Amino acid sequence: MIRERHLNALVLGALLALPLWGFWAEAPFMITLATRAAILALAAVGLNLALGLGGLVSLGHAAFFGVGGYAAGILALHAQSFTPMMTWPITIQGTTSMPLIWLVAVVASALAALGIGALSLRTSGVYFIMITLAFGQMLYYFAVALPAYGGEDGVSIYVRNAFPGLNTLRPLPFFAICYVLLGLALLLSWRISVSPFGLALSAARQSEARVRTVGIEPYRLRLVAFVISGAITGLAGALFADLNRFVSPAMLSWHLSGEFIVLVVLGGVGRLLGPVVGAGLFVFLEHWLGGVSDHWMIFLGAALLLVVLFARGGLIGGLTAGSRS
Amino acid sequence: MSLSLLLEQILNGLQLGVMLFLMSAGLTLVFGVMGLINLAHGSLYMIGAFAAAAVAGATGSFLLGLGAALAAAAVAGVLVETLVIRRLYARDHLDQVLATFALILIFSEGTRWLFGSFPLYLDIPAPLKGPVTFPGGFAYPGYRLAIITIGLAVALALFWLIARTRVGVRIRAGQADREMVAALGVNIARLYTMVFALGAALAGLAGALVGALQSVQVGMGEPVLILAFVIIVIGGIGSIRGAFVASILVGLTDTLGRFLLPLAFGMVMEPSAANIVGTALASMAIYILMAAVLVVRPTGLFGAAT
Amino acid sequence: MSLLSVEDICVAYGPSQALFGVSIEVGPGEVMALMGRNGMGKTTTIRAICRLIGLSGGAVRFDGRDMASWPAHRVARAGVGLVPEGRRCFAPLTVEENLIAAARPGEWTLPRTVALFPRLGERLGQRAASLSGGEQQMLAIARALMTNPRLLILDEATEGLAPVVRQEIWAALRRLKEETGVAILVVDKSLRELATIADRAVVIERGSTVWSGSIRDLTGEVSERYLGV
Amino acid sequence: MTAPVVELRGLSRRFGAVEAARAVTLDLRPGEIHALIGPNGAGKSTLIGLTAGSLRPDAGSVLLGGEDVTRLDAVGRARKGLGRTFQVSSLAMELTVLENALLGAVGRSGQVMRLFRSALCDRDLALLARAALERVGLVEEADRRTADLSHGQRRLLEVAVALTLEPRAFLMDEPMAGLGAEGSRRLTGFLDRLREEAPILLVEHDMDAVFAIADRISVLCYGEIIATGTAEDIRRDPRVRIAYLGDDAA
Amino acid sequence: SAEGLKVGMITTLSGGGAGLGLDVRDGFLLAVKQSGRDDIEVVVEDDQQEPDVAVQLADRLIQSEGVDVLTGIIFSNLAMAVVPSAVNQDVFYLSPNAGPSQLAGAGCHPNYFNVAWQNDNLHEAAGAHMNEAGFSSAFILAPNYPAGQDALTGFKRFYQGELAGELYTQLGQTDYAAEIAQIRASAADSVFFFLPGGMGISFLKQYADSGVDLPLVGPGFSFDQDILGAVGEAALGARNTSQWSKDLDNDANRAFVESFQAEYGRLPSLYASQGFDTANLMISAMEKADVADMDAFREALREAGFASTRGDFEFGPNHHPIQDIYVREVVLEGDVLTNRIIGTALEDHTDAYAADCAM
Ligand SMILES: Nc1ncnc2c1ncn2[C@@H]1O[C@H](COP(=O)(O)OP(=O)(O)OP(=O)(O)O)[C@@H](O)[C@H]1O
Ligand SMILES: Nc1ncnc2c1ncn2[C@@H]1O[C@H](COP(=O)(O)OP(=O)(O)OP(=O)(O)O)[C@@H](O)[C@H]1O
Ligand SMILES: [Mg+2]
Ligand SMILES: [Mg+2]
Repeated sequence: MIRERHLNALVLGALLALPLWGFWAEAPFMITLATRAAILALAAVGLNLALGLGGLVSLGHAAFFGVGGYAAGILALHAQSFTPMMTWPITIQGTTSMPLIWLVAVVASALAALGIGALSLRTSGVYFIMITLAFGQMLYYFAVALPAYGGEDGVSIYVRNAFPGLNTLRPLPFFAICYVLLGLALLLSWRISVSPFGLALSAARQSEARVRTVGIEPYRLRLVAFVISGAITGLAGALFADLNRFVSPAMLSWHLSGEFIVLVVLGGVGRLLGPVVGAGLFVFLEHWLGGVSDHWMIFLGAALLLVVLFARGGLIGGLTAGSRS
Repeated sequence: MSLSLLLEQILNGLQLGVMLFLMSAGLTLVFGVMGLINLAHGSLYMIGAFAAAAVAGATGSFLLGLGAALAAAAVAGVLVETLVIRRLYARDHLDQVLATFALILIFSEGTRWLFGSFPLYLDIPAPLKGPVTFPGGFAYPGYRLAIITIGLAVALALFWLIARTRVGVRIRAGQADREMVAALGVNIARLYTMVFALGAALAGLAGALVGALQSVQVGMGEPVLILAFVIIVIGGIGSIRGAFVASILVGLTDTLGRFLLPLAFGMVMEPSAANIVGTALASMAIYILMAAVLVVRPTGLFGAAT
Repeated sequence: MSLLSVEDICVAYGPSQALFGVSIEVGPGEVMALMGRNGMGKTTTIRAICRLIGLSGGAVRFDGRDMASWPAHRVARAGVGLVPEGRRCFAPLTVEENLIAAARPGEWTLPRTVALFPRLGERLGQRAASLSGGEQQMLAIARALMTNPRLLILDEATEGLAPVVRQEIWAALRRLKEETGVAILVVDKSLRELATIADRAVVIERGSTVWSGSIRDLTGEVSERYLGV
Repeated sequence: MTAPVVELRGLSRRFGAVEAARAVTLDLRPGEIHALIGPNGAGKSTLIGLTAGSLRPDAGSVLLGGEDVTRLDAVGRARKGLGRTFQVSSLAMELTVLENALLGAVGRSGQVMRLFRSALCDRDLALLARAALERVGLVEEADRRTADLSHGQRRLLEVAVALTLEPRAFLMDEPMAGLGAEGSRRLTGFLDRLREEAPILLVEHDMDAVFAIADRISVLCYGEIIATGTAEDIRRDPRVRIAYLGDDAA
Repeated sequence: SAEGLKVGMITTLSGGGAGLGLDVRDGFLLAVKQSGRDDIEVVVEDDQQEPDVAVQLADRLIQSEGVDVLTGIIFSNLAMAVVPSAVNQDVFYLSPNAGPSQLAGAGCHPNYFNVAWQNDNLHEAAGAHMNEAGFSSAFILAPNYPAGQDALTGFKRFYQGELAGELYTQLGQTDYAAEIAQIRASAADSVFFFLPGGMGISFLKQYADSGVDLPLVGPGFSFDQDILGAVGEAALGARNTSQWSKDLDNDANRAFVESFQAEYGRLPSLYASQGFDTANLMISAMEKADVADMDAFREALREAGFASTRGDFEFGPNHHPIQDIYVREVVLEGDVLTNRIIGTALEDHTDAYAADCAM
């Protein structure tokens, strides 16, 4: 059995090695695939903060992913068509600068998480799952019916947004950006998990009354965690928009929310690198099985089923025989 | 808008509500009472519809189709429970979500593999075809009336089973503390398999009945699944009465939202735009309803406070 | 022949072993006290008897039959009634539903059980979750009686009960012993009260049986060494 | 006479038809152990809940150090210095024993919103937590998962978490329940000393312990205080004997 | 590659819309097979009806597989996600089904060819047919999403009568009792609806059972072979507009229908014919030019020198078809439901957006 720390290093190393190999072997699609895995992992790292640490099973995280994505899509659309986003009371122009877009995406999705979280966190357990689903669906249908930005058709960003000093149109630099952001998010989520805040959040998951009696308000803890979580997922959404050069309501669908949960559970709930392992495996299976058979989804289902039934604590749990940290 | 149209729409809303209850009845049992998150419930619904379509198509008898639907869904339920779900009762909800999500993939692709990618044909049985005219000239499709009747019967039977019988007491006790019920001598494993099978059979029944009104195709279970969850949560987990009231509420909200919101916006906007905005809002209506209910009552309308 | 015989059992929770050889014999109609300090393995022994946790060694026999491969419900149906540590009432169910959930026919019927605990009778329609701690404890005992066991196992069944009620319960157990001949395996912290009802006692220390014999022979030395009194 | 630390004035609370507290007035003075006894279902836990703020009274008020805290919830009152243990353990089962204790220290420090400092490496917090475990005799278990503790060990951890809060007053709901004879005796001795730090409102059915250490005893019956006095007074009170003590008074 | 041509087909092969993708694929592969050429390589991928999956696949096919031509997408929203960036990477995109208005107008591109129709076309034809058939009070409905909104706009562009009512339904809606009640209560003399896939099946079944018997008109999608099998006799007699029909009287079509049935054992659908035409267009261009010479190949495509199953076929200035659109009626042939042409709704019809195309 391997120690979780070694496994983590291995996983991060593999995620880095794959695209480098792709670059060397002139298989640019490998890089795209790794980028996709990194972005999905980033979204799931966000979810894992709420879900793993705080026990907040959100089935509406695609909403934040989508808000981030639409932030990127809308800003880029206006910048590329040279139309201002609004002219009154002040004129706001679009932009194609990634850092600026990220900022907007993070702020927008954090605000969305603040609003949704403030209401949803009044409930708990299965009710929480369902109310987050409800908010996600509301945003989904809102986007479908949003004629200004393509409705169901979505928004195309014809050219990937720019990052100072890098050619983002090439796959490798774009991957590097995503990889670094993923690393930063992992660092953040690790620091949070060992902080007093993380301890209290985790305790609140297990015994709410206990946390109250030591003078800590679980609602506030959870709201803060939910907002951070939503913001990270929103950032992933902005990157996803750039990866595909396209955003659409599909980014807000409950399917995707479910998929994020799958990524987290597959890797191991509450494990630092659970989301990365989950996303990596999922993208690999999707890519590889797709070539095996028309009915590849049966095999994907079977693979997922085997992991749940026989690897407790997800893949990381299975590989490290359940011993934490 | 005439009064009689409004009345008919209210009736449509009630009718949709009962139909929704019928569709969520199985899930009420499995999720509401046994406390198991079964995303594959929609697949059982689909299995029912496909079995009914296949058998009714081959034999020409809707009743045989209905029987096949019940049997196929129940068998699938027993398989799913004994092979997968049984290992997950003690785990938390997340593992259940993942496992049953995997089951959706398997069932959907499996069905497509067996039946192909095209929708199947399942028609309303001849005796129930066409509208029934009531005294006073009001006409309503006979098949829908039959569905309402069956839905009400299922509601009563479920309520009786869960609230009034010892089996119901045991099921609920098992949800509260499975190990303890076993330690007191109840064969909870077998009981749960049977309840799960019953839930699956109800899903299959709904699939077959509603399949005659809708498109029998792969993926037909998903919207039903979401709706059923919405309903159970609005009603309060564990409460059959809650699920029933919530079904009616959702049916009315949906129907009247679709009908009235475009009209309402039409008063302040140009009709085409009002239509678009009104319909968009109507599609959010039940989710807004659910969020509102949960914000005010975090455990649903009839749910026990925790 | 003894009704229950626990033969040198070993039990582990994952990697950590909790029992290293516990042996207990309970004859028909006998009252056996299981004693030991906190964390020594009393509850684990009981869980092993009821097949709520697997054995890694030894055997448990009931009526001479090896229960190793039985599921938990079969143990209960063979006549073992459990009052678990921490009550574990079915919280969302009413008191009455708690009582009838697993009831089996026999002399303990609803009226008779309620007569033993009148306070439950007043609260038949109330949800178990909202009962006071002591009321829940009564419910747990009553629930086990309703299964009409031949061997009643009580794990800290008087925890949190008012002294009068505790006395009532001990009195009830004494009557039970005298009138019905049901065997009892009991864990309780009050030596004084155990002594009035138990015939024999087993003391366990760090997962092993260290002493067993008639409760009258439980000398000051033994109880000081193993029980701290 | 010194001013009471905690004062309950006319607290009432009903659940449906059950009146769990009827205009209860009670105080807790510095340095004392005030025991609250009474039959099962008399309303003792309810009273603890009303005092700690996890239940809202229908009428009456709660004063802490002379200040009216009735409008604060459990969190606010804990911050003002009320430490509480539960009748049914409510620990974070997946955390280690030390982490549970740390939680109290974190709550006391008021620094929950610090996101970027490690809790385990914070010396002040860790010292506080370890000291509390030491005092209840659980240091050796510090790194075990709480779920792996036996019932009795968990009861002790409950007390330890309350200690790390360093409260102005303790509310303890049956801390001895589940402890063996030896454990109860040790805890009794410990509480005896603890009262120097902060007074204790003690709900307990273990009469040996109560009679040994309580300065005052109040008897609650059907939501009403039917007697208050010293151990001797209570032992002799015939109403208390019938309602609660039985032959234990002997 | 100097001699061969590599085609990437991204189409929907799983989920609810899989039937359409299968037909396009089978039609396309049939034409490739019949051409007898062994220098065409077709890579088929399943987009799961998810835009982001489709984009990924396009990236892979272009970057790793080095395809020359992309095709296959069924749904407009996926096409909008894939096409703009694909054609900018110097690949041809031949659309066998989706024809969103943006790509016909301002967003047109020299490398993009639509071999099916512009999205509005069949609805426009339905509007024209309603005038001709003498309906003057139509009730119209479609789902509330861009294609649905385009459908009603397209219909109204040609329809000259009054509207008895106009409704948008929800995407994926399965119960239409409320809409049917509104139709019943209105003073309509006919109903035009656009409800693709399962929505249409549900609507038709419920409409037939409701006792409302106003004549139904819809675009061909709502009455095509895949739908009719599931709807049954409820569809009998309904009229629909389509640029193709099984009974179109020309050699290419007769051969196509026969060979498709022989090859796959089922009747071809509209989508199959579109897939078949797309492949034949591509093959006809290959005969005139090498795909490595993009300008020459584009010119060859623009000539559309192939025998279309629809008879005459040519491209307008925006690379969208100029074609006849027929009116069909659902009939029973033996015990199989199918369509029969009863007239022509629009002749040499082009789309409304060509003027916006700056090509
Ligand atoms: N679920 C568990 N996982 C791991 N270890 C456990 C578990 N439950 C109990 N233990 C350990 O097993 C040992 C025996 O525990 P057990 O509960 O049997 O003790 P006990 O004698 O009943 O104590 P108490 O009087 O406190 O109830 C203890 O050291 C305890 O820490
Ligand atoms: N949430 C509630 N809903 C209804 N009744 C309740 C609720 N909580 C408590 N009660 C009732 O109020 C009464 C007082 O309960 P409480 O828990 O305060 O008793 P207690 O004195 O602590 O008893 P014990 O010594 O047995 O723990 C009991 O009869 C109980 O059934
Ligand atoms: Mg124990
Ligand atoms: Mg109490």
